[in-house]
Amino acid sequence: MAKIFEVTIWATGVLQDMEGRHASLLIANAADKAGKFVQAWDNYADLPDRVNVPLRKYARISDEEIEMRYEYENEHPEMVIIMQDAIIKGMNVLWGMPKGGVLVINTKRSVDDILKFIPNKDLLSKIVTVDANSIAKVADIDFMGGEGGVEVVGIGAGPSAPLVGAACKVTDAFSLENVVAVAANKDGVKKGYEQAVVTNL
Amino acid sequence: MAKEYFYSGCAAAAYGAKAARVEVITSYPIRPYTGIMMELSKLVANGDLDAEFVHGEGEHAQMSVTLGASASGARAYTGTSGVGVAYGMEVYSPTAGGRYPCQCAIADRALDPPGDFGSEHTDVMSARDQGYIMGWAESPQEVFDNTIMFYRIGEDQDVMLPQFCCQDGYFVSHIPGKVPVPEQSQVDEYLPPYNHPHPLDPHRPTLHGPQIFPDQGAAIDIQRAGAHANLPKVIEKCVKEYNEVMGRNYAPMLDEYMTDDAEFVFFLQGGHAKTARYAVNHLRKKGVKAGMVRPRFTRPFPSDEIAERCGKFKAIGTIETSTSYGGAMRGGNLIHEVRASLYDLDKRPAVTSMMAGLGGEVVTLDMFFQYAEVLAKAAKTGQVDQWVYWAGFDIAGWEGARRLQF
Amino acid sequence: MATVKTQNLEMIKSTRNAPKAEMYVPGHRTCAGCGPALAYRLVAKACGPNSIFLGPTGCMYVANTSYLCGPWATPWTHCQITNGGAVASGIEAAYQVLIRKGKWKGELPNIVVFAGDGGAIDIGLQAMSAMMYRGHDALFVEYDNESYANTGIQTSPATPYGANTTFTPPGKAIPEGKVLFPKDAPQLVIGGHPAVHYVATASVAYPVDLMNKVRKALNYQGPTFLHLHCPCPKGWLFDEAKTVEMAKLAIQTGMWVNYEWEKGEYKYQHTPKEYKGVGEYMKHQTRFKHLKPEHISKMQDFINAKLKAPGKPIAVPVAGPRERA
Amino acid sequence: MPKYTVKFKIPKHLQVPMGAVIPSPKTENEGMITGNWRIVRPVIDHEKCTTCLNCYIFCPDACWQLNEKTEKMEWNAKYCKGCRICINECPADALTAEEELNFPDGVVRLDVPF
Repeated sequence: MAKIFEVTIWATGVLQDMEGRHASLLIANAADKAGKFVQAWDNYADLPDRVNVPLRKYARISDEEIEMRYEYENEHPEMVIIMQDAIIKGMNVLWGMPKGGVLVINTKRSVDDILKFIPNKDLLSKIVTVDANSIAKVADIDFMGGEGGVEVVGIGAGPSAPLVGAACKVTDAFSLENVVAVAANKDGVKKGYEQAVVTNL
Repeated sequence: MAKEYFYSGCAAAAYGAKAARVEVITSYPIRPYTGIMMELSKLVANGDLDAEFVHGEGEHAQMSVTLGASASGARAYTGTSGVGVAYGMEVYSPTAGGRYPCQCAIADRALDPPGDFGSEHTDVMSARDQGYIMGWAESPQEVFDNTIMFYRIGEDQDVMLPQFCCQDGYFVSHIPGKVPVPEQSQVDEYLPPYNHPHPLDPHRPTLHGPQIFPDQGAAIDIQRAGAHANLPKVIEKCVKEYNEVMGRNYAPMLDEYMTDDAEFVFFLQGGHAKTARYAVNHLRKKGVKAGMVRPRFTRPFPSDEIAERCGKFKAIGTIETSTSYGGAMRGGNLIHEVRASLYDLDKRPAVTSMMAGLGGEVVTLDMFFQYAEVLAKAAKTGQVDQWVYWAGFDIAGWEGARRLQF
Repeated sequence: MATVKTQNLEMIKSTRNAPKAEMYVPGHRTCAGCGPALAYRLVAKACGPNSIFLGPTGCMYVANTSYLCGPWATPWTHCQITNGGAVASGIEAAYQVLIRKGKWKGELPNIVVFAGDGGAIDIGLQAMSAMMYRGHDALFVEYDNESYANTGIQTSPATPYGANTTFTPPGKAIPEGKVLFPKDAPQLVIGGHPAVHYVATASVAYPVDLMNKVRKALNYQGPTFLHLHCPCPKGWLFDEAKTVEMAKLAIQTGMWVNYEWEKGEYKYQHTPKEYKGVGEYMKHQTRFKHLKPEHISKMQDFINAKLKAPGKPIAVPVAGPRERA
Repeated sequence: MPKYTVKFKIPKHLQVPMGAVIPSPKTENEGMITGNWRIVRPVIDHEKCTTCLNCYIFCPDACWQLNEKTEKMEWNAKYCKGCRICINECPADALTAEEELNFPDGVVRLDVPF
C-alpha cells in the first residue's frame, strides 16, 4: 500500500471546532490541487464537541489511492498541528508519531517553553512556532461550521490560515502557493509562513 | 393435583403470568391481546395476584415500564398486538441489549392498512432480530406452559434475555381449549424468584447503559449473540425439566408429526399447526406420505435441528403466516431460514413458500390439500415450479380454497 | 396499598449547610461552564444517596457517559429520549411491589428523571404526562437549555423566539431564525394532571432556592415537576464564564421567572423591583446577534404580556404557515 | 457441517460488562479526567477570600471544596475545566485567571481525550 502522510490537528472544543476542521481542509485541498490523493475528516468520537474539550481533526495525503478510507483515527501522524498551546500539557499530542515527526504550534511562547511540556519530544525532528492568533483573529463563534456542514464562508479565514501557512515551511506534502490558492485569508497564510520560527531538534 | 380449566389463549396467558408470580404488569388496549390484561386486572383487583398494574399510555410506554421494572429487580409482564408491536419497536433493542428478561405476550394481528384485526405473524416477525426469545404456541395449554417456560429460559443467568411469548390472534387467543393448571407449588419449584445480578439499587449503585466507543460495539453485540448461542442448551434443559415437573411432553425445538416416513412436510409455526395435523391425517388415509414440522421457537431459529432432521424429506412447504415483501423467494419469512438451514446438506429437499393465514383468513383443510398436491409433485420431480404459492389466487380451479368469511 | 415516602428532607438555609457529599461527582464530558451540569450537581446534592437517576438521551446522557463511565455516585440508568417518564414509572412500580413483599428494605428511593427540554416537553411529552397522570412517586426534572444541544443545537419547543439554531438559521426569507414562541412547560403539567401538587421553576443563578425546591418536591408524595433554567454556552454562544450571569440576567429581564405552584397557589421568587429590557439579556448571546430592533421589541411585547401574570398561559402571535421554522 | 460459535474471545480493551452495566463511582469519575482541558486556571488569594462559597456552589464540576479544618477553599486541579465561572462569581476578587502553561504541573496527561 502506498505511503500515506498523516496530519493530526488538535483544537479546542467549540471555540476552535471550525478552525480545526478548516486546517485539515486547507491541507487536503492544497494537496489535491497538486494532484495528490487526499482525505480530511473530524474525529467522530470527539464530537459532539464540548467547550474546551480537546478535539482531533485529521488529514491524509498520498501519491496513490488511499485504500483504508473508513477509519476513525490517524494512527501514525508525521505532522501534528496544535491550534491552542495549552493542549500540549494535557494531551500526548505526539501519540502514534513515528520518529522524526514535525510539530506545528500556535503560540506566543518560546520553543523551549513549549518543549518543557512535551516529555516525548525525542520523536520530533522539527518544531514550528507561530502566533497565529495575532495574525488572524477568530471571528464570532457561530453555527456556520456545524458538524458535516458545507463551509459556505470558505475555508481558512481565521488562525487556521497562518498556522497551515507556517506548516508549509517544514513539509513538501503541500505547498504554500496551493494553500494560498485555497484559503480565504490568503494574506494570513503568507504572514504565517513568513513569521513561522522553525527549530531543528 | 393439576385442575383442568377451559381457557382462551388470552386467559391461559394471564393465568400463566399469575402462576409465574409476575410483579409489575403494564397494559395498553389493542385487540386481540387485550383479554390477557383484562384477566390480569381482575386477578390484581381481587388480590389474587400481588402485582403493580400500570396502565401504559401506549406500547412504547409498556415496553419502557417493563424495562424499568426488570432493571429494578421485579418480574415484569406486558403484551400487545399488531401495530402496537410496531409502536414499541424503539425499546426492543435497549431491553434485549440491556439484558432485562421481561416478557411480552403477543396475540398477533395484521398490520394496517387497512384496519384488520385478523391474525398474521408479520407484526412480531418484523421485530424478530432484536435479541428477544420468540416462539408461537399452538394451543391455549401451550400458551400457559410457554409463559412459565419462557421466564425460566430468559432469566437463566447464561441468557438474561426478554421474551416474545406469541400466539395467533383470535385462533388461539380467543378460542378456548383445555388447560391443565398445575399446583402453584409445582410452578414455584420450577421457576425460582427473579434475580437480577446488578439491579438499580441505592444499596449497591450501578450505572446502566453508558455510551461506548464505536469500536466496542461489536463486543457488546457479541454478548447478545453469545446469549443466543447458549439458548439451545438452556432451552433443552428447561423444557425437559418442565415436562418432568408438570407431566407434559414438549419437544424443545422442533415439534414433528408423522415425519418418520414422510416424503414431504408442511413447515409452520403457531395455531394453524392444529389444522395441518388433521390435513396430514386425511392425506395419510389417502396413502399420501405427508407430515408436519412445527418450530416451537422462531428465535433462536432451530437451524441445527432442521439440518439434522428435515434433510430426509423430498419436499418442504413453508406455510407462511407472514409477509416479506420483496424478500428472497418473494414469499414469507420462514422459507429464508429453512432454505438457509438446509443449504449445507449434500441432498437438499425442494422448498417452497406457501402463503396462508394472512390478515386472519381461515387456513382450511382444503388449502393444505391443494398445497399437498404441489408438494407431492415436487417430491416426485425433486423441484418446485414456483418460489411462492398463493393458494386460491395464483392457480386456477381452486374454488373454495379461500372463502370469504362475511 | 401503596408504599409512600416518609422522609422529610429539611430545607437548606444557606450554601454553607448544603449537603457536603457530591452525588454528581467530578469527571464528566460536559462543556466547561455547562449550565445543565451545574443544575445536575445541585439536584443530586439535594437528593442524596437514596436516589435513582434516569437519563433520557441528550447532553446529560451523552456528555456524562462518554465513554463507558459516568459521574453518579447513585444508581443511574439511560433511557430513550422518548420514555423517561415511562421507565421511571416502571422503576417506581417495581419498588412499590418489592418493598411491599419485603424484597427490598428501606425508604422508597427518590426516583428522578433528568430530562432535557426535548425529552420532557417535545418527544418525551407523552411519557412524562402519563407518569404525572398515573401519580407515580417520582420527580421529573426538565433541565432547559433551550435547544437540542447534544446533536449540535437544533430548535426545540423551548427555544426562544428569534434564536439562531442549526435548524432555524436566519436568512433572507426568514430573518428572525426561529419564528415560533416556546411552549410553556410548567403549564403543560399544571394544566391537566390532578395527581400533581407541586410544580416549580428554578434557576442555576439561585442554587439554594433550587436545592430547596428539589427537596420540597421530593417530600411531596406523588409526581412533581421542576423546570430548571440552565444557560448553555455552546448553544447560546456566550462566554462560558458567564453561565450564572446569564441565568441572573434572564431573571432581571423577565426572560425567566422563578415561581412555585403548590396546590393551585402561585408563589414568586427573586422578582426584581424593576425589569431590565430583554435586549440587555439578548445582546450577550450570539444566537440573537442577527435580530433587528423590530424583532427585539416583538420579544419584549411577549415578555411584557407574560410578566402580567407569570406562570399563567398567554396568547402568542401565531406564525404564518410559510414562516413556521 | 458448520457449527455455531459459542465461546468468544474478546480483547481486554474491547470488553464491556454484561448489558454495559458498571459500578457507580464514589467520589470522582476517573474515566473522564478533565483537568487537561484547561487553557487558564483560577488562582486564589486566600487573603482576599471571604469563603462566601460562591465558587463552591457555582462550579459545575464540584472543583472547589471548603477544607473545614483550615477554613480555606481547596481547588481540584485534576478535574477543573477552566470555565472561569468561579472567577466571574467571586464577589471579593480573590480569584484570577492564569495561563495553564505558566505552571509546570497540575494536569493528568492523557493519550486520548476519551
